[in-house]
Amino acid sequence: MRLEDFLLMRHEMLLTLMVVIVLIMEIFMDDRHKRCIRPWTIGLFAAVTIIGFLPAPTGTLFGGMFQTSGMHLMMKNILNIGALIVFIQAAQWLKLDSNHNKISEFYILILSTLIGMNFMISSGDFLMFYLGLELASIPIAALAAYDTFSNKSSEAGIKFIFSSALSSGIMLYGLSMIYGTTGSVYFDQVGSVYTGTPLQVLAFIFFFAGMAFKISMVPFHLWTADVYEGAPVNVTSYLSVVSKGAAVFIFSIILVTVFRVIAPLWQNVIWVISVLTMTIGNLFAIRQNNIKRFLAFSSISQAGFILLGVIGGSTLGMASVVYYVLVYIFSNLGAFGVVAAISTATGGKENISDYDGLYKTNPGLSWTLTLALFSLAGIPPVAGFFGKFFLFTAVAEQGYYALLTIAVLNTIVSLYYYLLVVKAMFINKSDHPIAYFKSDGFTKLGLAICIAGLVVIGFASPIFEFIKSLSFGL
Amino acid sequence: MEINELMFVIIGAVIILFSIFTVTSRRILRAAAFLLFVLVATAGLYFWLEYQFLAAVQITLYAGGIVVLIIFSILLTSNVGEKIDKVETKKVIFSALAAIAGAILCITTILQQQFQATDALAQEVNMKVIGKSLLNYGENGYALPFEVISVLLLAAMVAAIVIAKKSKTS
Amino acid sequence: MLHGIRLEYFLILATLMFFVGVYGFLTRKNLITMLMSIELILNAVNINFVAFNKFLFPDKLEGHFFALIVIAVAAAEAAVAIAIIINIYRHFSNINVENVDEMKY
Amino acid sequence: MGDFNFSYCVWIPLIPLFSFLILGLFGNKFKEKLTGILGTLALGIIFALSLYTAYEYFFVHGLVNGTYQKIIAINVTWLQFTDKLHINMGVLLDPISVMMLVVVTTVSFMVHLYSIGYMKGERGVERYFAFLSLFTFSMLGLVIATNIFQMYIFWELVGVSSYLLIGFYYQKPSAVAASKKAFIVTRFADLGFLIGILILSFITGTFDFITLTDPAGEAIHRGAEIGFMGMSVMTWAMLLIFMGGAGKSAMFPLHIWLPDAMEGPTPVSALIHAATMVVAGVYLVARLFPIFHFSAQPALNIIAYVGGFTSLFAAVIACTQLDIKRVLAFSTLSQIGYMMLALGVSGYGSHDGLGFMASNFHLFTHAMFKALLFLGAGAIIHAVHSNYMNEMGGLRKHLPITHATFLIACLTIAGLYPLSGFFSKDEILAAAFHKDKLLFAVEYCVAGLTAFYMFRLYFVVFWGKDTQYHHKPHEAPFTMTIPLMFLAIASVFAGFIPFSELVTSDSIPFEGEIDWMIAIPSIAVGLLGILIAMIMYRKENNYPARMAATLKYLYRWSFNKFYIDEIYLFITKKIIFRYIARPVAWFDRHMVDGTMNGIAGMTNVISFRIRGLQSGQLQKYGFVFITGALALALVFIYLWTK
Amino acid sequence: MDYLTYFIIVPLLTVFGIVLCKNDKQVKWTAVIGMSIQLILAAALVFMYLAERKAGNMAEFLFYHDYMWYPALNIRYTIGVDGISVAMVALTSVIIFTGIFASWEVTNLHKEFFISLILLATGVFGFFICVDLFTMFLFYELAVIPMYLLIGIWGTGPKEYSAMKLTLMLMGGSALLLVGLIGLYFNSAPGGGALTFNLIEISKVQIPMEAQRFLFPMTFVGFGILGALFPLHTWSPDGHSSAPTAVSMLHAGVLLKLGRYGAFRVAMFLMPEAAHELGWIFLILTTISVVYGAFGAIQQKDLKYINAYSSVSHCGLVLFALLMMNKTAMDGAIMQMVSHGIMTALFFALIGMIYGRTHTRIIDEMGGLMRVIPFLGVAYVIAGLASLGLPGFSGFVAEMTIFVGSWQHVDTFHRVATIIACSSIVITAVYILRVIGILLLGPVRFDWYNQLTDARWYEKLSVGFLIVCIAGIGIAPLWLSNMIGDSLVPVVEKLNMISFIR
Repeated sequence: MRLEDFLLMRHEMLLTLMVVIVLIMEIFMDDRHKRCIRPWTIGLFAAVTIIGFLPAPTGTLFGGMFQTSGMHLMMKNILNIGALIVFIQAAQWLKLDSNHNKISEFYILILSTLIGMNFMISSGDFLMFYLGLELASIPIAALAAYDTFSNKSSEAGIKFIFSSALSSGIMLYGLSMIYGTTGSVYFDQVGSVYTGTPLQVLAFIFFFAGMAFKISMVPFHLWTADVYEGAPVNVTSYLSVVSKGAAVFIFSIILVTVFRVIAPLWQNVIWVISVLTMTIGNLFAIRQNNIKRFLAFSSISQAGFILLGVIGGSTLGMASVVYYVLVYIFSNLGAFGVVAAISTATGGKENISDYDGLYKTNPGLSWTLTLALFSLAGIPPVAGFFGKFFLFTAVAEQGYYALLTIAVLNTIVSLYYYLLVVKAMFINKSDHPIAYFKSDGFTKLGLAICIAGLVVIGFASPIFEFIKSLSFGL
Repeated sequence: MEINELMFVIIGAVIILFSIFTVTSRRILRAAAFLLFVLVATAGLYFWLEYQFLAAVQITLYAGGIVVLIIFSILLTSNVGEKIDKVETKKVIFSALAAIAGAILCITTILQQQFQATDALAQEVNMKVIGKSLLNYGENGYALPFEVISVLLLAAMVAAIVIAKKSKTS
Repeated sequence: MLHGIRLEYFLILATLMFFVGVYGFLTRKNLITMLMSIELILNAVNINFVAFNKFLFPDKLEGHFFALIVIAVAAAEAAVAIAIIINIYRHFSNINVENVDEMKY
Repeated sequence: MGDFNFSYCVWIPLIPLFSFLILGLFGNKFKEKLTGILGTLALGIIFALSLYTAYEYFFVHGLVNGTYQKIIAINVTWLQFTDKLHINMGVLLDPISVMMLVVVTTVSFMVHLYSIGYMKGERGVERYFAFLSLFTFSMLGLVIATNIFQMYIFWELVGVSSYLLIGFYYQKPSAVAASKKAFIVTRFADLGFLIGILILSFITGTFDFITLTDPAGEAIHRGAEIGFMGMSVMTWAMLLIFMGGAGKSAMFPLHIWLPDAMEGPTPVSALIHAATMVVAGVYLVARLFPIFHFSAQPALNIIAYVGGFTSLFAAVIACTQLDIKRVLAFSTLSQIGYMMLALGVSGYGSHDGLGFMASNFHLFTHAMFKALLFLGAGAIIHAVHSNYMNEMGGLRKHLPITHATFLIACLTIAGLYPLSGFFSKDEILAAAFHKDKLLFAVEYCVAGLTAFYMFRLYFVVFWGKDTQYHHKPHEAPFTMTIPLMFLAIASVFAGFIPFSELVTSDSIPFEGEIDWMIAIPSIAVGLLGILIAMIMYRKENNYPARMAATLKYLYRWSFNKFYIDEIYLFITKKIIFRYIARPVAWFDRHMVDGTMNGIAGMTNVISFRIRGLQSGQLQKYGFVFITGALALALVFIYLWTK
Repeated sequence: MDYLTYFIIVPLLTVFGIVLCKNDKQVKWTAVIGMSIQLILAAALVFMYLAERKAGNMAEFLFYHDYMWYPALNIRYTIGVDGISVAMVALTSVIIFTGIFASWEVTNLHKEFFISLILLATGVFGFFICVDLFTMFLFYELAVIPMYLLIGIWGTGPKEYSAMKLTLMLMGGSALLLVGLIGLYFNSAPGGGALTFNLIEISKVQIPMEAQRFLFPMTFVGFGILGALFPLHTWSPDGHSSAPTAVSMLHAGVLLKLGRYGAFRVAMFLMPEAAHELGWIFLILTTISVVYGAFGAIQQKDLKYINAYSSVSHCGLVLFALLMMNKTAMDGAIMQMVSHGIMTALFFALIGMIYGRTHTRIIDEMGGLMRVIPFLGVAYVIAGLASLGLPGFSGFVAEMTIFVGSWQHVDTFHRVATIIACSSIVITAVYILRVIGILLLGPVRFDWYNQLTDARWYEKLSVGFLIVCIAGIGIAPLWLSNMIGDSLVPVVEKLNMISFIR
């Protein structure tokens, strides 16, 4: 193993380096200057993100434990972008007095989960996968409980860590059976001997349940709403896009590489789960008043839509999944960015009814949120439309027209509740609308990036083309 | 019945019994103690399988580390003598049903499986092999997980501290 | 050395332990006891890994190391969980899981 | 047709159209007098043009080889449906259309002239003249139509101008209701017309009148063999087309709009509801007569009976009405019934086609004397400010010219020799006599009744009691009396026009003659009617009351127009509105929309019901998690196996 | 830059201009200028199109341009127009142009109003010029969404409910449509080869019958909802009645047509076999629509409801005629689209103006308006007469073409349907005259009506322009009929080829 080989692990190395840098800053800076950590970290991380896009060699390391390809790099870059936006959006929140002594911890925790996700995506065996997965989950529990003054926040933390532990327990049980029936934990070796005996199916289902937990598929989704609601907004946004995105990536990779043989089985499983996820997510979202909880259920139903791309397992499907996650990052972060800005500015107003008449006082934020929600609903000309369209194309490609029909009908329900928020902002009248406030530069920058992304990604076909060219499939 | 088999039966029985005690005992400290027994018995099982290193880790980390942590936190958060409230019957029944059904499902499925053992020679497991494996970055080397888990532990540490530390302002 | 003890016995043992853990997770009211149940679950999985490794694939040490890692992760997880439990205790003055339901529906 | 170019005829309808546009768009900027003069001037021009055309056609260029040619003066494609079917806009000149041109322009010109005086001081005179011009345009377009679709187009336009004119006093609710009724009833009839056109055009593959009505052509014979419910398809088509004609011509049972239409200004009634538009139905049947004759004989019989019944029915009602315009309206119905009957009993070619000729003849004479009657009635109303006979009496002293012309008209309609009505009616009776004795008998009765009710009117209004008026009635201005006199002259002398040498079913002239065997009794019957009327109404007495008492039920039914209006009202208000429209509206709100709202509501309910799933209890989440995973495993290991 | 793209660029630039505007006046005039340019472009397009055709260019689509967009899925930005789309584009530009004037008096949030309105128009224009199903769909959805805000913010009455209902039902339609379009895409190359969204390409292949049986209802109903197909029309009365004037105009005038156009262009053109096989179901539904809408209108009291139901009826006639599947009927259908578009826009404009004066739309609460606001009164009568199919106005031409065309079917089923549909002309007369009678005629209802002012210049402009259009088509229909008819030839040929085989 030569030194250059470490270039393959560029993302992970850089992130680790950043963790170290932030740790050093934390240790050696005196309290009064700690707020400077924010711009520095954001700047550094922006640099890391940009470096991530530079061309890089691909290959495997550590005897196949670590593998990287153009697609892996793309996924990691997408996650980096998401995390970068989260960082930018969180800057204002971190400035609050209640967070003044835990600024760098926020960055360290997020960066370490990001490392975990990167390793998870790049993993070539179940051991690394498991390790990455845990690295990506455990700190998030702490992040969810970050707001130590809030009951809800600690409740979110405990719910997350326990659900996560249970799910990883079940998944491990499945993994052990996979190991026992195939004699290996390496993806390629497992894939080559996997036949689909009952025990292997059981193992797969248990593994699936673990992943389903991360992606919050019904019926493994119940933690989602509570955690999203309780956690600080910026953590929720991170959780809902980056964490979920990473899980989706590795999930689709494993499905088409390891479980290639039992594709008909998992396609059926996903069929059922996807329908459940979309429908239940939507049904719950209709009734929510807390906007974070609302977005949580919306993200559950979005997960159902993402599964539409996974189910085909085709090149197109995988490309559309990756593309959709990219779009989803911008849409969801746009929405959460506005929620975060308002929550931070008003000291925690997070109910949809608080948004009544928002357009009169804060038109900019209202438009941003509207665009983001339209993107989630799949309305042109924002990127979400393209994302959904490709997902639907992918599912139709495999001939799942019934599923497609259910999915499109679900989009109507989802449109309904997205419009409820739009209605609150534009149409409802309120005696005490949220007063006009000025956001700081970071928040504006974060939202601007999201809007730009939403508008550009859909029309700029090269993005999708590039992803498609990297894509993999059954 | 050979002594080995007897050992297995005993260890197995201990594990199952004390597991059940762990999850049913109404005194929380006792439950912790029962858990300790289970973990130690598991270590015994590893010894029995001649994985001494693992057994040692099990005892030090699990029994020594986690259980101690748990006991500390029990002491922090509960009255030692306090009994936990009884669980509603409905919950017990449903949970038990789920667990039993799950166990039956898994066991029947396991028993259907024809496990294929490898023909390759068994590898001796000693400290040297383990050490080499941990530092090996080729196939069947575990250098990478070894490194990553350090990040994990660091992160967990930071996480635990950030949550548990008393805020200066409060 | 394995004599009459078959792999299946280990697996059944682990499965039983696993579901005992699950049962505990579902019924125990105290958060810490729930955590213990999770440890049981993880332990059961470890037994699986180790037994497979020993019985079926003794030429490599994948199961062995997997178990090792799981133990480490379990420790980390327990640490964070306990930190949060303590935090919960600060807020709710008890650690009964049934009280932790401020957010629902 | 010679080398004469008739294409200037296109200006005959176009001039009134321009007049309409000018008056309609800018009329409110003109002085009131100017608008009337402008409208009348336009009509004067086309009146002259029409007369010129009639002269050129009938006496110079029309007759070639003993047959009147059908001349297409101009023809442009207006709308293409299929390769074969296209609507053209054009001018067709043949005997009946030229005759109609003369009728329409004459009456219209007179009415315009008359209106200058009649409408003086009314609000919206410019609108009035605009509408009159519009009507004239439409009617002329209808008359000169080269194809059935063009006819239909102008048919509709005529209907709408009638609507506008009836509703001229739009602030009067009764006028609004009447106009609406007129439009809807005729529209309903036009539905039949339209479907008839569809069938006809589909069978024959053409709209063109010349192709359609050529007895030697193949179009006319197509569809005769295809049967539908006992009659040939062609018969059905023609019946439906006749339905349109019946609507416009107010044949029973579609007549109910005409009496109400008297709500419009009186000159309008004279123009539209007496002389021109209402005979459009007759004209339509006459226009398609060869088809009726050769391919749809049953339809022709029906026409005859409808016409006969209507004439009797209307005459009976006319005997009891009090509103003078309504009397005239029912009289119109009765006379048009005559014309229809004549067509119905007519054969084809020379003497067989006597009915055809008679019908057109009567159309012509009727236009003159009925217009005269209406205008006279207008003059009376103008003087008295009332429509009701019982508020009038002894007017002969106050309105000498009106009285004289009115008397002439009455005598004409009663069919006394040598007035024009005699000639045309006599031909009709003769035609009926040869074809159907029953109808002949009916027409004799009608002739008597006609004389009776007309003279009832005459005597009550001009003789009768000496009524005291608020304002002393005085004779109308000369713009009104000139038309009266002109039309009176026309009524007197029109009978001497040798119609059989001009307008015939096969366009070949023949020698007409008067069958005195039929004519003399008819004059006698007429005289009898006059006599009875004179006895009863010349002086105030109690005969009418006794008469009414004797014919108790007949009188009451007749007075109430046989309750036809009430039946219609019942059908529309009770059945269509209550049992169709309202349920439809209800169904739409509650069933169709209810389903949509129900789906939405259902979603919300389900959403509410399943909220328990998200209980906030960590262990319940765990339970769902475990059972979910187990259920999936169970299903996909053991239940789903493929 | 090709000519057709200007139809998208001009509105977008207008929107951009409006964003930069400082006050209401600037906003309005920017909108006017933008839409005037659009109108001129459309007029020029008509002439250019006719000139091209005259010059013998017989290509199915003229001004055809094709740009690759997403090579991976063979999604293209393909634009082109035939006579039908030219007619639709012209219609749209007329209505949006007059719509701007009709909304001269919008009271709050001018900027947003005009932005949404013009965005809506952009969607419609885009839809009509696109040949690629994907971009078509994109524009279609783009046209639907601003509607929510337009009705929700500037509407009247139960606007939130109506807006939501309308949006959801229309998006429901577009959801089904999406399934249909994607299905078409995957069946666009049954013999192998590149899949495509291009209409023309797809029309050249025969889509397998099993696929058609599924996809035809999907696309047809999908578009049908937007076209207010019974029983999925209920968004329309509520939506129209709540919408602000210009939106009602645009919606009834253009968006309904969008659905019909799509049903024709996509569903029937691409899947003729299924159209033949399943047409009867929809024929029954549309026949019901025609009569049902008319009957529904009789009982309504709200002017906009009357007009909405009347739209259901008239637009039902469009689909009805399309399903007759012969050239004449289809020709009539397209003309009916144009005609009804202008007519109903006129209606809604007038209703808006009357409402602006009397502050009620319930006919029973008004009366005698002809006397006090004669211009609007006369215009309303003209609109009414046009609507009931008076010759000289466009409605007559269209309806007659439809009826003549429909009658060309020999079998009893089609004939009976035609007769039933014909009967709507009577019912239409009933409700139109009823409204005119109650609303305009009769004595002046209230004294304060005498203070009402008649139409202002912008209202006159808007109304007058529409009336000229209606009358123009009504008096000289041949050029329009020919323009449409030529473009129908390939469609009809495709449809008839099938029936010949059968």
